[in-house]
Amino acid sequence: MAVDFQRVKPYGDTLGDGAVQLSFSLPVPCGEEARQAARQLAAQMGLEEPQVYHMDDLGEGYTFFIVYGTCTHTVDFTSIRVPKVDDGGRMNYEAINRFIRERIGRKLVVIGACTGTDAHTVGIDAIMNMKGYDGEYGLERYPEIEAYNLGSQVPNEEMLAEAIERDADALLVSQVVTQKGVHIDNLTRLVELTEAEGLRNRLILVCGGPRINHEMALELGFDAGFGPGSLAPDVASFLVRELERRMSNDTSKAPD
Amino acid sequence: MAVDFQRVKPYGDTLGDGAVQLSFSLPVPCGEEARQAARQLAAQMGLEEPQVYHMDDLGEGYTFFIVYGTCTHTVDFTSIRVPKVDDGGRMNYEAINRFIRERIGRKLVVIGACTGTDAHTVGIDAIMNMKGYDGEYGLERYPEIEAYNLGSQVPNEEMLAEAIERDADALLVSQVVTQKGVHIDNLTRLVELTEAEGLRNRLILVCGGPRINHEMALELGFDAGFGPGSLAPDVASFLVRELERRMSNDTSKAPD
Amino acid sequence: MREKLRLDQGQIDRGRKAAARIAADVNRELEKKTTVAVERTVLRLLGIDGVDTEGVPLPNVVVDHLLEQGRLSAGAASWVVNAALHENITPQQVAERVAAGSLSLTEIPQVEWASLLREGERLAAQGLERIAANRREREEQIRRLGEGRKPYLYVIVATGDIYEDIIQGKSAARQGADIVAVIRSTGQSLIDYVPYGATREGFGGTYATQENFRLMRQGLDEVGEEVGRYIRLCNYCSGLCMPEIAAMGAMERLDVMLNDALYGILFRDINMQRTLIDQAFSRLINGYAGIMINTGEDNYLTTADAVEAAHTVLASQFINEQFALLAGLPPEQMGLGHAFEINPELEDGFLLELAQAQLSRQIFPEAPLKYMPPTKHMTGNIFKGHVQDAMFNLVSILTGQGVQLLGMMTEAMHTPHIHDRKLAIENAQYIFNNARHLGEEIQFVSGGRVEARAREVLDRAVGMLEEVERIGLFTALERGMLADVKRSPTGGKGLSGVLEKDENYYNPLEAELKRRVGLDPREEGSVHGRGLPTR
Amino acid sequence: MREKLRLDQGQIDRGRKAAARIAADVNRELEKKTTVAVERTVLRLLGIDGVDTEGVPLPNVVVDHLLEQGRLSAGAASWVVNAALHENITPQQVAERVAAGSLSLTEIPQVEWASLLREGERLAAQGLERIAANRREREEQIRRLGEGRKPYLYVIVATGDIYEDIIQGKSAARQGADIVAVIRSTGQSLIDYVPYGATREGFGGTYATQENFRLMRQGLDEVGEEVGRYIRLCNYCSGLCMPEIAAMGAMERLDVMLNDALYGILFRDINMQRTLIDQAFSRLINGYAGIMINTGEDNYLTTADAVEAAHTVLASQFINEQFALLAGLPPEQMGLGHAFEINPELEDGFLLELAQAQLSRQIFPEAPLKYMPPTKHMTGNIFKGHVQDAMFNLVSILTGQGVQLLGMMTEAMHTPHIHDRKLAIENAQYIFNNARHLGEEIQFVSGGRVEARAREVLDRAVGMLEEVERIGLFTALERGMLADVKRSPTGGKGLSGVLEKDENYYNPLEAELKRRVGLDPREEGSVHGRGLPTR
Ligand code: B12
Ligand code: B12
Ligand SMILES: Cc1ncc(COP(=O)(O)O)c(C=O)c1O
Ligand SMILES: Cc1ncc(COP(=O)(O)O)c(C=O)c1O
Repeated sequence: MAVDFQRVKPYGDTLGDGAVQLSFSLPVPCGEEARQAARQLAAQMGLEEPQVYHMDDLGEGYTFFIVYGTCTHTVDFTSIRVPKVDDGGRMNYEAINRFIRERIGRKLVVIGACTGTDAHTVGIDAIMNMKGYDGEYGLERYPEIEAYNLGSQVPNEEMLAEAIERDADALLVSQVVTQKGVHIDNLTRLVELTEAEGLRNRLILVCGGPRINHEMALELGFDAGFGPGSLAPDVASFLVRELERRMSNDTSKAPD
Repeated sequence: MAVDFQRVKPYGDTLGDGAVQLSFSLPVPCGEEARQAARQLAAQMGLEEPQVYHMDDLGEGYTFFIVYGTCTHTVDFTSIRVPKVDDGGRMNYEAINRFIRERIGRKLVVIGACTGTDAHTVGIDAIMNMKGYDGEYGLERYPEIEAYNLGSQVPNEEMLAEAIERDADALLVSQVVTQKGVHIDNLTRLVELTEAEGLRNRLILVCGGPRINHEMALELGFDAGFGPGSLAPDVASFLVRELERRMSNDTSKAPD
Repeated sequence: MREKLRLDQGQIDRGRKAAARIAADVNRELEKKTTVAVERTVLRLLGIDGVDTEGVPLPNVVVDHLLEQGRLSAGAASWVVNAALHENITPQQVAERVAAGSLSLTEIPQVEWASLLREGERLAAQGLERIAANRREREEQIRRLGEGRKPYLYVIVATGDIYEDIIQGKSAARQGADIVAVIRSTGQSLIDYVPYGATREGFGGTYATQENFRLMRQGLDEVGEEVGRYIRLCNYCSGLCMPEIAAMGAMERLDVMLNDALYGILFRDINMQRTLIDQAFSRLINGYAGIMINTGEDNYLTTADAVEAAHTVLASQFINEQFALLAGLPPEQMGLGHAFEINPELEDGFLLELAQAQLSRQIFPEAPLKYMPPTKHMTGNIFKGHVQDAMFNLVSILTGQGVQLLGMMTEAMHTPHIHDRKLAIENAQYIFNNARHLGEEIQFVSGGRVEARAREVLDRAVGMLEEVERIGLFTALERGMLADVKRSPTGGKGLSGVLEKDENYYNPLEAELKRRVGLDPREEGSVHGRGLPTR
Repeated sequence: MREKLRLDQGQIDRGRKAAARIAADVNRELEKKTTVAVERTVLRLLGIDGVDTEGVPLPNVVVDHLLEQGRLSAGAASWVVNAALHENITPQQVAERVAAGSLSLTEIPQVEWASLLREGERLAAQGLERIAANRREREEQIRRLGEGRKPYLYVIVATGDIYEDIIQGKSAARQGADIVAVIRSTGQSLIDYVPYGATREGFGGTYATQENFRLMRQGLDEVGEEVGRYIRLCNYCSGLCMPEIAAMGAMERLDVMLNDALYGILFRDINMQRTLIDQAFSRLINGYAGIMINTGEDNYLTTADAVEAAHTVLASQFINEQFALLAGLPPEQMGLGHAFEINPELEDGFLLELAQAQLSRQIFPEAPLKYMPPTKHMTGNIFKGHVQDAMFNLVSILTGQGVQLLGMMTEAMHTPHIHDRKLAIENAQYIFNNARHLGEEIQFVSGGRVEARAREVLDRAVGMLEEVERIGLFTALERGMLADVKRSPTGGKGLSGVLEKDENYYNPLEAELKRRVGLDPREEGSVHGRGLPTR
């Protein structure tokens, strides 16, 4: 019963059984034809012997299904590589402050906000607020960081204006509402704005939220992305390392 | 927002959004790579933007996932035809008994059992027992039906012997345990046995159970299959019509 | 049977008295002011609707026009009624001409004051008659069709597209929902006008517009007939347009409105004067329209911890009660809010939830309490979430709540999908039915954990209320005593929309509404006594 | 605090007394008989194991050999010990030679009776020493590692393949399970031998074999060390091989065994004499081994309605209690069963479930009651099912059950998948923790629905027991008084395996076990008095 990691399949109670549970609704009236439609859909998804274990009339010509089936697809687990935030090893509160004193030589200026129409501040507060979250102080508490939390529903333009005014090193953007991709639009616009202002290289752009991950952040043109469970030291470790890296690139350019 | 019934897709809150929920486990250790594996699997199933909303370590190198995604497959609902038991219109208790008196002219002999190692008698009892189920009398109550319920864990051979002994018209087989396809094997063997005994044409073979449906019963060589929620009149309506049909075929053959 | 917890009635009376003083003090202070939203509401009730060529709602056009000329403080009605009389046209036509630039309200000669008063009264009565008719229609439908039992099953729809919302709402009604709330698009609460027409492009919700109200009302009436149960419609009477939405809801026969005295201040950073003036007028309308309000105490627990901040919920309920009474809204329409938000990992957390729910029940015996589900501690684990929602449902049936805002297993991911609602309704129906009379069968051990917790929460709430009473609500808000957020009387959004009334300020709607709900405007000084509901 | 329901102690005493008489009468009647399974068990405890070239277990080979010759009624031990002494070989070697056909037990000259007794006693003591050592080892591990709190979280594994079962069982332990039960393959209960060796091909469960027991025990010991909690192992001591499985379980340190006095008769159509004799011997072993038994009252409710048949559950608990006492099994090892099987659509069904659970709790205060989850009314709707399971968990923590057989949301579809168990454990952990002391905080209203229901069930159970006492258990079974199924004393499977004992019947294990558990065989006549546990 050794697992073949090149051909990994879902598991219920027997290796390779492919057991998968599905639920969804279809815009078709409840009945045997609806059940068959659900089975066909599951079959197209690559499930063998799809069983509709539950079917319920939602009214208005809609039907809900709970389906189990046997997945035929496999995944090559050995080839998976996940991009991770390069924080050069997560440091703690003291180490980060020491790093800034010793390797940056001045205070870091960080501006955070929940942008657009988003008013979910709990996430950005968790990273920034003095009192912190889950046992970790927020950035406002760090003696070597000047942290400004602009709060909720901050327009991208205002955030950028604030960044210019305070000569910020980094912007921390929180996006929680993701319906109809509103966070993608909003984050993309911030990158475009910074580029238009010629500030993209001067600013470290970081985003976070329950549906954000690092890979996606990179794709959107950010320098890093943080998902659920992130804490201030994760973010700060990345920031200081990234800033040091950029500073050393600058000095190497200086002689030219 | 008219539904295109030739291209039906799952529905969450916007027509065509394809919203589907999945859950499954993979035999890989919990972590970001596992999350990625789950996403890849969902992608292979035709889900766009698969989101792993929950991931849990099951220990022993196994991980559980709850995933949502956007299904890209569609089903042509207009082309679905589901085979249904041809009971010529379901009759009620009185009508069935009258039908037998008037069109069959003798009592029907029916033998039921839960076969193989299966001991789940509640289903077959629901169809056969005097007191009935869900407000419908069972076959034992029908004056024009001689019904014998052999109970649980009856070997196929024993059931067949009983059928010969009583010159039965129909066998009603219940199969509830389906693990490792044990019901398929068991039902198939009964058909083979009746064929070997040259009795296939003399007997109406009916099966039932929570995982049985008519289509599958036909595939296995039965005359009908009944799933969850079936009641005695459903079965009896089918039996008497089928018997009448066979009788008239016989008489039409008689002249030769 | 209701008095499952032995509480100190003296403490309850103290809390109520403190809240009554807090509310009365605020009202006295703000009585002299009006807001652009109130004025726009008056115009809507006088019959003004529609948008100009740029899409700006006519009530805004007219009010902005008066504001520009510094003449709004006399009350928009005085100018519009004057113009209507003078030109012999309807208020709607007045607004259209203002929009077209063909009429300047302040330049029209003033008609006789007495005839202006008479016309204002007539127009107000006409506007209010539509609302009264809706109220009668609601009562008639409920008599004819019947309604769900309490706790009402309350679900939200939030597709962003009113036409999808209608499908989802009707489907929900068929599944068993008693109240359907259309959630607003993110950000609407901070725009200083109400969008116009049917809309299909909201985020996390659908714009509240009068046409959307009408469409949804129509859909729910249809399905109500079919399922043989009156289906209530709910929206958000909150934000910078609070009283306008009240008026629109009253005109389209909404049945329930989210409406909180402090929510906008604390959670949307709307200026406190603006919110408090707007809430008073909006509640006057809601009260008259027979609309149940739902207050937003649950919001305290989305940022603060539900165990530590439990008393703030109770304190806010007391305050909301008193502001409602001052606005003439009766206890039977007070859907005071609270929420099941204690961390599910807490040992005996369920006991604390029970204590809180029972406490609210006993302190506000006539209010149809609105109980909010777990949200903060819902995760991507939909299975566990479904069980959290079941426990929430159990507390509700055990303690006799009025309105059950159903929890959704997908709370941590998206606004509800069509089947999420089905499963949530099924969950509540199962628990409510299966444990229907459990509340009558159990008593809490005297001196036990549940009782001790209830007393503790009550004591802390009373302490807080008395402190706020001492320093006044404005100062309390400045010091961050509520929800840990500090707000200044002159900060926040919408302050520019607050105006001192002229001494000849004219608002025929307010006067007529107060008369009709039995709030004699001249008696308002004596609220302290009346603040305490007779029991 | 436990006495949440006021019950009539007189009625409880009457029920217990009737059950004591029922059990004693049966025992007196069956004392003179033995069964092939008992004899095979004796051989196993004397050290005989393994299979012949055809795969037939050696205990079966030897017993069949004696049966053929009509000499089993003297007790298998007398022949085997005689042969061992005479040939100077071990019982195992005796069996091997019988299997090879090189030894015919009845043809060997008889050794002196006194030395046979001595050798029998020695071998019995040796066999029992292994069991005693296991019991000490269990106690030692629990002392060292600790164990879960009650209600224990009990889950099943049932893959059909012992190696998959081990993975699933270890995973379950890591998730939080306290007891792992390996479900047997369908049909095993009706085969008259115990399969041999590790098996990988069961349906709906995995064959119970001694090697499978050993492998699983090893797996759970490993994971128990890692998670720092002793993990109990459970199997089925039921069916035609009931006492053999008890012996095998005792030898492999199982901790819990499904074991019911009447289950085989009613639900597997096993001959009543056969089952009742087998159960007595199996309980003697379980009692001595420190194994908790779990009775099968839940089965009454899989065919009958849980509301109507509630009293049959209680009646059976009383009977199981008395048969257990007669076999020397102490109350702390009596996992008397009951189940949460009321139709979830029933209004106030939850109140009835509560009444029943609390009733069992108060009547059997020392028993670690085993509470079974909803099964019959579980459907393909896994979400609703998960909530039904939550309500079941709530009743358990409210009423202080001992062993919680966790409900699975997939009950209506398959034996549990690896994550079904995880979700079930999570469900129970949440409810147990979140409502931990709720039971201490509530009292049932006197004269209310819950109390009335409990009294009704008790009265009906007592009525039924007194009726059975009057006519005798055999006649009651013949008349279908239990579970609505009629069984005749000479019908059913396995009757041919029941034998009258010779007057010189010899069973050194029974004698030694009785001595060790403090049941003096000669005193057995006086059970009526002892049937009532001292409280
Ligand atoms: C609390 C809450 C609210 C509160 C917010 C209060 C406040 N001051 O924040 C209130 C009640 C106001 C609210 C309102 C609404 N909400 Co809301 N809300 C929630 C809720 C219950 C919890 C969110 C939360 O606080 N999580 C806890 C924090 C700590 O987690 P987090 O945000 O993920 O943050 C962590 C990481 O993601 C990361 N992180 C987050 N941001 C950042 C930023 C950076 C730079 C970094 C490095 C890291 C980082 O670090 C944090 C700590 O680990 C969720 C449901 C849920 N259970 O998740 C819905 C939810 C987010 N809300 C939702 C919606 C739709 C709304 C509304 C739009 C509904 C409406 N139309 O009225 C409104 C409008 C608000 C608005 N304009 O945005 C939806 C979003 C759906 C979607 N995916 O688009 C959810 C999922 C609920 C639902 N099922 O509908 N909400
Ligand atoms: C009750 C029950 C039992 C009882 C059975 C008592 C009895 N006398 O029947 C007991 C406790 C004995 C039992 C034991 C076992 N059970 Co069982 N049991 C169930 C349970 C809870 C309900 C089944 C039931 O009674 N349904 C009600 C009836 C009315 O429905 P029905 O059978 O579908 O019948 C209807 C239709 O299907 C149709 N129908 C059925 N048969 C026929 C026949 C004909 C001819 C026609 C026309 C129609 C028809 O009409 C009926 C009325 O509408 C299910 C779980 C569940 N909730 O479904 C598990 C379940 C069926 N059991 C299961 C298992 C594995 C077992 C065991 C094998 C476990 C074990 N290893 O010990 C044992 C062994 C039993 C054996 N040898 O077969 C599994 C089967 C898994 C699978 N798919 O293979 C289930 C699904 C539970 C689970 N999740 O593990 N079980
Ligand atoms: C009283 C009240 N109003 C309004 C809202 C809705 O939020 P928004 O202000 O974004 O419309 C809520 C949300 O819970 C609320 O409680
Ligand atoms: C006491 C008892 N024994 C055994 C079983 C298992 O059934 P089987 O007899 O098929 O092994 C059960 C099932 O619930 C039971 O309760």
